[in-house]
Formats: sequence, C-alpha cells, structure tokens
Amino acid sequence: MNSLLDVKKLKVGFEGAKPVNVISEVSFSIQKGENLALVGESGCGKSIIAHAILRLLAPEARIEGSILFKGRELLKLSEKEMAKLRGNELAIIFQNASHALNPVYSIGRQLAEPLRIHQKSGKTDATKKVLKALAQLGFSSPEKYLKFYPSWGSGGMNQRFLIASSTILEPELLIADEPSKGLDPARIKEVERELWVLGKEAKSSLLLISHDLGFVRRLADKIAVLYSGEIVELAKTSVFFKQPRHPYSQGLLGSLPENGFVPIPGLAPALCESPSGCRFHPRCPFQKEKCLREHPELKAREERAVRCFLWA
Amino acid sequence: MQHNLKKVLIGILILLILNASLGAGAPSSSGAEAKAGIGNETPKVQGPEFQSKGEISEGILAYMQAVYLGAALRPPDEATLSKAASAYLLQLEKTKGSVLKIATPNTVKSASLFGDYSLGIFAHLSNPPLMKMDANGKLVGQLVDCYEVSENNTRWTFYLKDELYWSDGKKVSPKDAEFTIRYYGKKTPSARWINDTLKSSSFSEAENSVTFKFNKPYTRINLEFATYNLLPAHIWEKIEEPQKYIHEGSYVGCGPYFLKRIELKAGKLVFERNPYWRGPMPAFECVEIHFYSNLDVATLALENGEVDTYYKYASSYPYPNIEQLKKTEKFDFLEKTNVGLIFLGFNLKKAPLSDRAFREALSYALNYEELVALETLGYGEVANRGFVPPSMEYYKETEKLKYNPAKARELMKKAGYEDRNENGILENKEGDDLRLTLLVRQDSARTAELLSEYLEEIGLEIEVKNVDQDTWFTLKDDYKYDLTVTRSTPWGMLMHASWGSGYFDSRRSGKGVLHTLEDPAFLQLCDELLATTDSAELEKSAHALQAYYAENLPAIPLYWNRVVTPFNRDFEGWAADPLYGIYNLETFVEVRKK
Amino acid sequence: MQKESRAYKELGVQRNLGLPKESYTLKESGLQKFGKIFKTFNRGGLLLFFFFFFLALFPSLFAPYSPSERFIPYEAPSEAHLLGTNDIGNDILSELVYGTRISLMVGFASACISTVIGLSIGLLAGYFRGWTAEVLMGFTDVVLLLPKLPLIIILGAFLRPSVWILILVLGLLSWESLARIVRAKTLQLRESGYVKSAQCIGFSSFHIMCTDIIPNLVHVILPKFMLATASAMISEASLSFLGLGDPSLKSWGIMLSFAFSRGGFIRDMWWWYLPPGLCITFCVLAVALLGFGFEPKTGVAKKEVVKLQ
Amino acid sequence: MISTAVKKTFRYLSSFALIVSLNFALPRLMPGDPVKNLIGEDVYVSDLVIEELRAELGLNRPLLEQFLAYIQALLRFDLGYSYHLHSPVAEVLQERIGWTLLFVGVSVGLGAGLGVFLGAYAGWKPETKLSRGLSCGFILLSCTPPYFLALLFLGIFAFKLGLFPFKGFYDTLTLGSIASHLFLPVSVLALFSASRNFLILRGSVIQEKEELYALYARAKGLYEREILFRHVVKNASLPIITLLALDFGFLFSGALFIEIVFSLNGMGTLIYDAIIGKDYPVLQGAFLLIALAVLIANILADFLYAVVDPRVRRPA
Repeated sequence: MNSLLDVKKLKVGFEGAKPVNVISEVSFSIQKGENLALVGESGCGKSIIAHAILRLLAPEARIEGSILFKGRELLKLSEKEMAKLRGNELAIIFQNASHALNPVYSIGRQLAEPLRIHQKSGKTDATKKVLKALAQLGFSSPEKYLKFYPSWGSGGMNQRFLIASSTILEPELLIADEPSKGLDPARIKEVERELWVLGKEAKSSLLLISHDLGFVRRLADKIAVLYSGEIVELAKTSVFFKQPRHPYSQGLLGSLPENGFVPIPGLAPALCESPSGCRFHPRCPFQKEKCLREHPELKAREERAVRCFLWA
Repeated sequence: MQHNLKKVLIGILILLILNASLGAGAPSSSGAEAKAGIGNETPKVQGPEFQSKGEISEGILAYMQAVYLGAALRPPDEATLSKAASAYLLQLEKTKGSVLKIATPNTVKSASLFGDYSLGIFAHLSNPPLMKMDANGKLVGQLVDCYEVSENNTRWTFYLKDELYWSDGKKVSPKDAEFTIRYYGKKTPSARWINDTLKSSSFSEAENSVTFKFNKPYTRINLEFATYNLLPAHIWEKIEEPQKYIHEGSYVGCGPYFLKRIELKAGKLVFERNPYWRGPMPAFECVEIHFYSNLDVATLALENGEVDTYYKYASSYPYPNIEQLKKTEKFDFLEKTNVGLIFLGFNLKKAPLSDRAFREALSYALNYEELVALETLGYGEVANRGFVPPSMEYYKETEKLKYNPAKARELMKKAGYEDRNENGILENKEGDDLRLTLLVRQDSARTAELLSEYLEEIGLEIEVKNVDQDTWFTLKDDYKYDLTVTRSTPWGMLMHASWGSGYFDSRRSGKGVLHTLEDPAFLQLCDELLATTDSAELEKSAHALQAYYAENLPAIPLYWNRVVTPFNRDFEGWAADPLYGIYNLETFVEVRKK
Repeated sequence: MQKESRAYKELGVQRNLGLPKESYTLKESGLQKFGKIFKTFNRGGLLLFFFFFFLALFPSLFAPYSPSERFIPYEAPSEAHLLGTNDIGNDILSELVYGTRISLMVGFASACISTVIGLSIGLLAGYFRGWTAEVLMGFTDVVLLLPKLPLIIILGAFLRPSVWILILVLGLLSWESLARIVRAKTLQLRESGYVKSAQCIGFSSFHIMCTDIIPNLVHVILPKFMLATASAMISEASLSFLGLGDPSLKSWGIMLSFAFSRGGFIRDMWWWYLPPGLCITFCVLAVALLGFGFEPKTGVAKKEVVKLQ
Repeated sequence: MISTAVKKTFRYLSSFALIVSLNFALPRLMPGDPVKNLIGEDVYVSDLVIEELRAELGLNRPLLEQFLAYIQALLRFDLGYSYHLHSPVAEVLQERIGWTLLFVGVSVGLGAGLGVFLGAYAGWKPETKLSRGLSCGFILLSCTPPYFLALLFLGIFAFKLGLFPFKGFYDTLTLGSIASHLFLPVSVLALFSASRNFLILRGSVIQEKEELYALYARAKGLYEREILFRHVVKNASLPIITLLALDFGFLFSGALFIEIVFSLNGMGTLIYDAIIGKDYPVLQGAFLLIALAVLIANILADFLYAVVDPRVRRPA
C-alpha cells in the first residue's frame, strides 16, 4: 500500500542546556488524496510535527524514526535535495500570514518565486500562472494585486495570498498550520471552500493542523488527536464524531459550543515536563490507579486506535 | 639618434640667426663689446664641455661679420667653432627629458603669482628678484651687476646685467625693472610703502640702468629688492588686478628656467629650461616642485627616490627624520647655521619680567645642553646672550648662556624673590606667589613641557597655555602672557633695523612681532642702524645692538639650530644662502648628476 | 530598524493565554526583558573592560616609572624600558598606563553625554507627536548639518582648554544620529500592543517610557554607545593631529599625535605609535563585545520549544 | 500624508535657514583676524594699509550690514570672493567638490557594498570562525583614527612595496594615473565606511533571519544563500540607508585626514586651510555646500526608504 506520507515512530527532542524531548513515537500515514487532521490543544506539539516533516526545525533538533514521502526517506535527504521538494511536492501554509509574507517584496514577485525556482519559468509565463492562481482564489481583478504589498492588505487577504503562494505548484501534500486561526466565521468558510476546491482539482492531500473541531469535521477524512506529544486517538471523521472513545477526545467534543461548552479541567502540561503513566491522567475523569503507573499503548481495533486502558 | 641630431642642428641654426638679428638690432653696447673681444685673440671657446650659448653665438657672430661684412677681423677657425657647436648640441641632446625633482611641504594653494605666498617664493627661479644674499649673508646683485646709493640714501641706481632675455625671446630692459617696482607698489598691500615713498623713477636703455628717487632716506632698499620678482612689462601691463589673476599656463621669465605649468591637482610646479638663457646652461631640462601636505610623506618620497631633494622655506629638514635618511647611505647633507631661531620671549611690560635682574636669574635656570640635545638632536649649539646667530653679517661674539640652577636661585634671592612662606613657590616683592603663564603654539608644546620643568625646579609656578595660531596672535598683541616660546624667520631677523630688532621694537606691529621693548636706548640704536648704509657704521651699531641684547636679555635664545638640507648623493653643485636656502639661481645652474 | 516583535516571542505569547497577538501580557513587560538581557554577558568583553578600568584606577601598580620622568630619548625597547622612550625621553609604557584614566574618561564621559541627550530627545520626539516632535527634530537636523570642526575650535578658543571642555565638546557634537534612530524606534514601539495597553491601564507616559520603551531600546542604544565611545576617542586623537588638541592632557590620543608629529612613524618606532592606537582599539573592542553580548543568542533549547509548540 | 510632507519640508527649510545664518556667524566667532592672516607672518604693514584692506574686503562694515549683504548675495547665488585663493568661491568649490565627490562617492559606494555583503554573511552565520574574525577585524577598523590607518597604508603599500604613488589626484590626466593615485585613499575611506555598515548590518541580519518570512522562504524551497540574498538582505539593509545619510557629514571630515596624508587638495583641505587662514567666504560657501549635501542626502534617504519599505507609504 503506497501511502503518500508514512510517519513511523517519530521522536523529536532538542539539545541545549537541558535536553528535552517533545514528540515521542508518533506514527500515522496519509493515502493519496486523503485528508488527515491533527487536532489538540495549544502546546501539544502539532506544529513541531509539521515542521519536522518539512525538516524546518532548528539545527539543535534531534529527530528519530522515519518519514517516508512517496517511498523516499525524508530524514536522510540532504538540505539541497529537501529544498527541491519543499514548495514543489510538499508545501506548508504558515499560520500568521502577515508575517510569513516578505514585507518589502510585492505579492506578484513572491507568488512567482516558487515557479521561478522550481520550474525556472520565464517572467511573463510565471505572471500568467500567478494571475490564474489569484483568480482561482476569488480575487476579482488580480492584475491590481501584482504590485500590491502585504502591509497594505488585511490579515484575510494575506491569508489568501499565502495559500496561493503555497499551492501554485499544486503540491501533492499540503500542510496547513492553523489556517482558521484568528479569522471571523465568514472568512473561515472561504478558507474551507478554497482548501476543499484545491483538494478536488489538484488532487492534493491535506495535513490539517487545527484546534477548531468544527472546521476539521468538514474537511478531514481522518482525525488524529494529539495530547502532550503523543497520539491518543486516531479514527475516521464520521466514526470519531459519532462516538469519541478516548476521555480527552470526549472532553474536546464536550467543549464545543453546540455540545454545552464544557471546558476540560486543568491546563495542558508543558512539553518538557510530561506527567508519568498516562499523560492525561491528571485531567482524566476516569482516572484509575493503573493510569498513574503504566503508560498505555495505542491499540488499533474497529477502524480506530485509542491509547487508554479503558479501550482494552 | 642621427635623425634627432639633424633636427636639432637646424633648430639651433635658426635660433642663432634669430639671436644674431636681435643682437645686431640692439644698440651699440653689445656690438662694442664684441668688437673689443674679437680683435686680438680667438673668442673664448674653451673650458668645460658646457658652452654657454652666449659664447658660441658671439663666436659665430664674429665669423659671420668677418666672412660676409668683410670686417677686418681674424675669423675664428672653423674647427674650434664646429667642435663647440657640436659639443653644445650633444649636451642639449643628452639632457633631454632630464628632470630635477624637489619635495616641499610649502603647498601652493592657488595659481596666482601675486596672491599665493609659496608660489611667490618658487617663482624666484623663473622671475628672479634684482638682488640676492650670498652664502655668508651679504646682499649682492643677482640680475644686477652693481648699484649706487647717493644724496644721503634717497637715490638708488641699479645697473642690470646685459645678456638677460625673457623666455619669449625679448631682451630684458630696465623699463621692466622700473615697471615691476611701481607695479608691486601699487598692487600688493605688503609693498604699499613703495607707493607712498617713491618720488620718481627713471631708466636708461643706454646704461641698462634704473634709478629710484625716494622722498626720505632708505638704507634697506637692497634688502627689499631681494624679494620682488622681476616681471616682463609687456605682459603684466595688461593685467589690471594681479591679485585676482589666475593663470595655470606658462609665465614669461628671464631666469635659467621659466614656469611652464602649475598643476594643483597633481600637486606640482613644472619649470622648463629658458631657451634664451645666455648664462651657463643648467644640467636639467625640467625642474619639478612637488608639494606634500604631510612631512612624513615627503620624507618617505625622498627615501625611496621619488624626489631628489627636499626644500622648506626658512626651516630645516625635520631632525628626527635625518637619522633615517642617513641609514639609506644615498644622501649627503648641506648644513648651514640658521639665521632664524627659537627663543623665549618676555612680556617686558608686566612685572616680574620687566625686572632685568629677574630675567638674568631666569637665564641660569634653563638647561641649554638638554634643549639642544632634545630639540635639535645635536644639529644645533648653545646660544650666546647676544641673541644674533653667527650666520648673520657683522656677528659679534658675546658670552655663552650657562645652566646653573643654584646660581639662578641665588640671583632670584638677591633680586628680592624668595620663598618666604616655604610653600615651594617664590613670592614677588609684594609677597604673593609667582604664577607665570607660558603661552605656546601647538608646534612648541614639547619645548613648553621642558621649560616649565626647569622653571618649576627653581621655584616658579608655570601654567602652560596651549593655543592655536590666531589665539596666540591676539593674546600676544594684548600682552596677556608672561613668557612665550616663539620662532623668528631669516626674513624676520633682517626686518626693520635687522639683527632681530624687528621683533622687539615697540613701534612696530605684525603677526610674528612681540613689540615689547620701549627702552629709548634700544630705539635710538635702531634708528641709527636705519639711517646708514655705510658698512663700517653698520658694523659699529650692529655690535652695539648685540651688546645691548647680551646686557638686557629682552629674550633668551633657546638654541641656534642648523638648517639641514638633504640631497641625493649622485648630485653635486648645491649652493645655499641664508635667506632662501638651496632655492637660488646658483644651485639650479650648477647642480649636475655625477 | 530592529523588528518590533520576534517570531518566537509573539508565537509564545499567543500560545500561552490564547489571547490575540495585540494583548498586553505582564510576563513579557519591558523591565523583565531588560533584566534577562543583562545576564547574557560576553565574557571576553567583560574581562577586557575591567582590565582597563583597573588600570585606570591604580596606574602606579603597573607603570615602572612616573610619566614625567625623563631618560635617553628615542630608545628602542629594552628591559629597563619595555616599550622604549619617546622624543623627550619619557618611558612610553608608563605614559601609556597613566594615559588610560584620561582616555577612558574622555571616551566614556562624552559617550554618556551624547547618549543621554540623544536618548532623551529621540524618546520625547518619538513619543509625543505633534509640535514638540517637530521642534526637537528640527533642532537635531540643525546640529546634524552643523560642521563639527569650527565648532570645536570656537568652543576650545572661548573656554579655558581643559579635559572637561573637550568632553563637553565631543559629547555635544555626536548625539544627533542616536536621536534620529531612537525616535524612529520609539515611533515603532509606541504602536506595539503592550504600550497601548499600558496607556489604557492608565500608566503615566513617563512610567511607560521608562519601563517599556527604554528597555526595548537597549538593542539600539548599546551599539550606538559603543560607536560614540569609539568616535570620541578617535576625534580626540584626530584633533591633536590637526594641532587643536590640548597636549597637557597626556591621553592616548595625544601620545599618538606626538608619535606622528615627532618622527615616530618615519623612524619606524612602531613601539611608540602602535601601543596607543591598539589601546584605543581594545578599549572600544571591550565595549563592542559587551554590546554583542546583548544580542539574542541563537539555538537556545528553551527558545525553540516556545517557538514551535 | 500631505501634512507630514509639508511638515517635513518646513522643518528642513527652517533648519537650512538657521544653518545659513550660523554659517555666517561661526567663522566670525573664531578668534583671529582674516586681514592679518592675509598679510602673512614676517611682513610689516602700517595700520593705514590694514584699514584699507579691511575696507576692501568689506569687513569694516557693521555685522548686521555684512549679514544682509551676505544674504542678498546668496539669493543671487553669488558666494563671494575667496581672500586667499583669489578667485570666486563658486569656482573654487566647483573644482574641488568634483574631485572630492569622485573620491568620497566611490569610497562610500564600495564601503556600502563591502559592508552589506560581508555584514550579511557575518549575520547569517555568526558562529563560524570567518564571521567572528570579520567582526573583530571591522571593529578594530572602526576604532582606528583615520590618519593612523592612512599613514600605515601609505607606509606599507606606497613606500615599502612601492606599488602606488604618494600624492595628488593624478600625475598626468589619464584614467590609469587617476586610478593608481586614488587607489589607496579610496581603499582607506571605503574600509572605514564598510566597518560602520558591517556592524549595523550584522546586527540587523541576526534579527531579520529570525523572522517568519525567512522560514517561509525556506519552506518555499529556497536554499541557504538564496534565502539570505533574495529575502533577508533587503530587509536588513534598511538601516544602512539612514546610516549613509547621517554619515555624509562624517565622511567629509573623515576625508580631511586622508586628504592631508595623501596630499589631495579636495574639500577637506580647502576647509582646513580656510579655517586656519580665516577665509570667511570660503568657509561660508563650503559649509553651505556640505549642509546642502547632508540635507539632500537625508531627503534622499527618506525618499529611498519609502520606496524600499512599502510599510512606510500608503498603497499607490
């Protein structure tokens, strides 16, 4: 089964005065054309996984395990080979669009850059493609925006520019890091539609990173819930929303406005001091004496995998 | 080589014919002289391989007259004539393109002969003044054979030399000399005294002489005329405002060289050999004066041979750099005792410096040997009380200055300056401590350090005040100081009644002048000197003046330094005079590559 | 212009409290930031700085002779005189050691004066927009356009020449570039979230300036302070080269200018003109290394974690 | 937007007017009398002649009258007559400013280029030995007095190695001669302005490379150097624009020492001689020119800054 992306036992740690490991043994895979969502509270390491896949972490990061993209082991590639992949077959949309775009260069130039680097295309032909991408993203008269600068537009416009820039080469795998962050509901709808259209037309699969469950429900085929650096539940979207098994997933769904807005007690642990045994035990209503000592495994059963002793 | 020789031969013949026609045109004088010379023996065509053009042209002239005009002359035989002519041509050929390069820190700032101070001095080579000072300080004629003074020093007559030609071929006439002096008088502020005192002036082509009549007696005219450059009347008449006349091209001159180009951007003056110069032929076709605004850079240029020698008006080659030059063994040094000197001036109008005894005691406090050793690195000697250095005319030997701190304290005590309150500082007669201000300019900061150390040793508190040039002039003129270290230039020493009197006479004013001495005896001596040109009388008054200095010590000369001029070893024939050092006509005519 | 907020700080802020980026967070206020920066010193710079400071306080410990004692002039280095003697025979090493105090004083005092003036004018002009800013910046432009050399001569000529006059002159003439940069930076900081929030909470503008804006200006002020010290020392040396300095000062600058005017360069006495030049350079290097100490250290583990949670 | 432009021009105009009057006052505040300077040190001249000269130069009139005459002349673009150089000041300045701008301009250009390039590299990889060496080297450079470096360069390259001539803008007016004559002075001044740019740019690159757009550039597939030069450098070099404008005044005075050591008669030596000789018209003209140059440099910097950094200007 040639999955598009296959992450096995990914471990990420950071050197420094006090070495700390952040992601412990995360594994998941994405098939061609399938959308996976990584969901979790702030500080559970979602972004680190995304950056680890694209090898954008700082030099001090220690990454173990394997990440296979179309069969190629990304961790073994040199920076130069990695650079050929990034933006071309593998792209990411950063969360804060206004800062991700270079303030001193025009939108036209920034959008055309991936074309010029990867496909060495000429100026006129690159501009034509840029105009097509902008039109696709719903800009009425795209020529106006060629000479436009990020500081002149609103956060929402910049978001769409960023999406256009990352998907202009129609990458096979697109990682979207909190695309709905800080936007009003109308805008979230637009972003959702744009990502959906991209999925259909470019047949590119999507790794969606978000903490907004409603947004994820409409877009993702499969959902992985992340807590304190490890996956606690992995299931199909429909199955997951109908019947979440892991206490943390239930808590998450419970905190949705339509489900009564019940918050999960306590705060997510900082990544460098994760509690012993099951990491969720301090906040778990079904906490048992065993949970304090042993660390549950992720057991797969009935199209779902849960890391909890209740799920025997 | 052959081709050049032929071309030059034709050129020289045309020149000679031109000369000959001019020579014939001129009134009888040169003709008569030629006749007398030819009559009995062959023309003087001998001596070193250099023939001055004058001798050759006379020889050819006589030959032409004998052959074509049938004059009853014995024509010089062809052999000697052709040998002389070919020797002359060879000489011309050999020195083509040879350049004598001189480095100087006196930078020319604007291409105006009248306006720029340094350019005025360097132009002496192309437009020499009438008079000059010879090696031992005596005023002699340069473009003038001799001069007469009569009617109690109001009428001066100068007899110009005959074979002087402007570089544009015209003959130098006394009209030029008269025009020059009147022109300077009218146009330059510093020569305004001429305009006010010149009653009448006349010239006579026959005797090739010019006469000036003044409305009051002047005894220093021969000295004054050693600074005004002789100008061609037929060119400068047309120039209304000489001060504002900027001209970088060539200037017409009657010296051995004429000023060809002033290139301020390249930082050099270019002089070229004056084709019509009849005196002994200079060895170099061009003389280049290169300006360096930094002394060290000039010495570096000298050391690695970019320039042949170094010249700075009125001062020596920097002593610390001499040792470095000696190491290269490529240089010889010309040493002459400097007419100017560095001296400790006193504010004679303010106590305690007005008290002679105090000055006497102070003279014993200074360590003269150490000053000579540190300031001149041995190129100098301890001065005499008579202030005037031996390099000046009518120098009188006076008592040497001595360093004896014990005697200094003793004399101070005798003069009434004691340390009554034992605070280490002497008090004056009224009982308050002696705090003296020593006013100095930047370049004598080190000397001030030494002096204040010596004076503090004998109990005087010295406050050194370092100021820039202009502040020094203003404070000096307002007498806001007790002691000051300053320098006198050769020209300054000759000013007024000469022998340095210009610096002290309270009736005079000027930038470098202290004007502190009002003693009637001194003023009377000065007037005596100014009233006579008779050498015996001059000597008597000069000696009296030097005795006065030794007796009253209006200022203490710190040392007599020697003007050291380095020059490249493969040159010879340098001549120096106290006023302008090596920059005189004799040098440029005599100097040769070995 | 240093960017107003760095990626890690703003990511971190957002993550912890889930509030939008514009919110005010006590944890990241200016004052604590200042404390955090001061800890990260650069050891080399500190060592060098204290060496010179110590040298200035107790010169007699290091100097073999008194600076005014005189021996044989123009001597090459020997055991008696480690750095040889100068043109009037003073021992160069002792002169160098005794020169430390004055040079440091001239350098740092004038740098402090110019920094204080530049900072206050820049801060006021940046914080209070409107007429005060125009007048202050107009005044800065005038000082910027003023030719420095004649001003130095005039001040030197009118006031009695002493080291304090020189410090005042050098200090008064080099603050305008800092003022312009501080103003530009304050304009930026004024717009940032935590300053606006501080204003909403009702802190006095003076309090806001001291606790929030000044600590964030540290990155601008310190390199400028270093440049000001360097240029003060250099100007003092260059002034004496032009013959405008005060030779009785006996500072490194004066030593350097005497070395060049009294034949040190020509006689290849590198032991006369190199040491004062190097002392000026190392003294300023010390301040520079201190300045670099404040730069954000890359690759610190904790920072990475905050960045990418 | 319009109001800030008006306010800015008003501010520049008022400071320029103040500068013009200060240019008049400054030279006259300096001790010393220009007329005495004109006559020279050794010459004795009666007071009558001095008064005559003073009248000729117009210095005997009351100060206010002189000031009004100066302003009227200025309006007619007549900068007056130099006492020492005996030609109209405008001509003197025109001739000298040409060479100085050539010499200072080339050095500033080189310095900026060198400073930006090396500063960018040192900021991009601060830990490597090379960038540490560069940083210390450039700090050393920025702390050495200009004439010290100029004399060292001259001593080594012109004297010991004999590679370059010692003085003057040229020997013969050919390009080769000018180049060889100006090589050393330009390299000294270029190193100076490079050292100032290097330090500022190094700090700026260290901050800019932390920005998110740099990470995004990497995520777009740009490789090491490309990220630095296609994205970070333009952002980091913004402070250089204002620094160059601020430094314009310094470069003129910095060039003075280099002009003295290499005997180039450019603006620096002109001003220095005028100060020593109290040549008022030249001082007034030269300071006016420098003030104008610095003013234009600052206006240009503000304009260039707006062009380069769109955040400062509103959408076209």
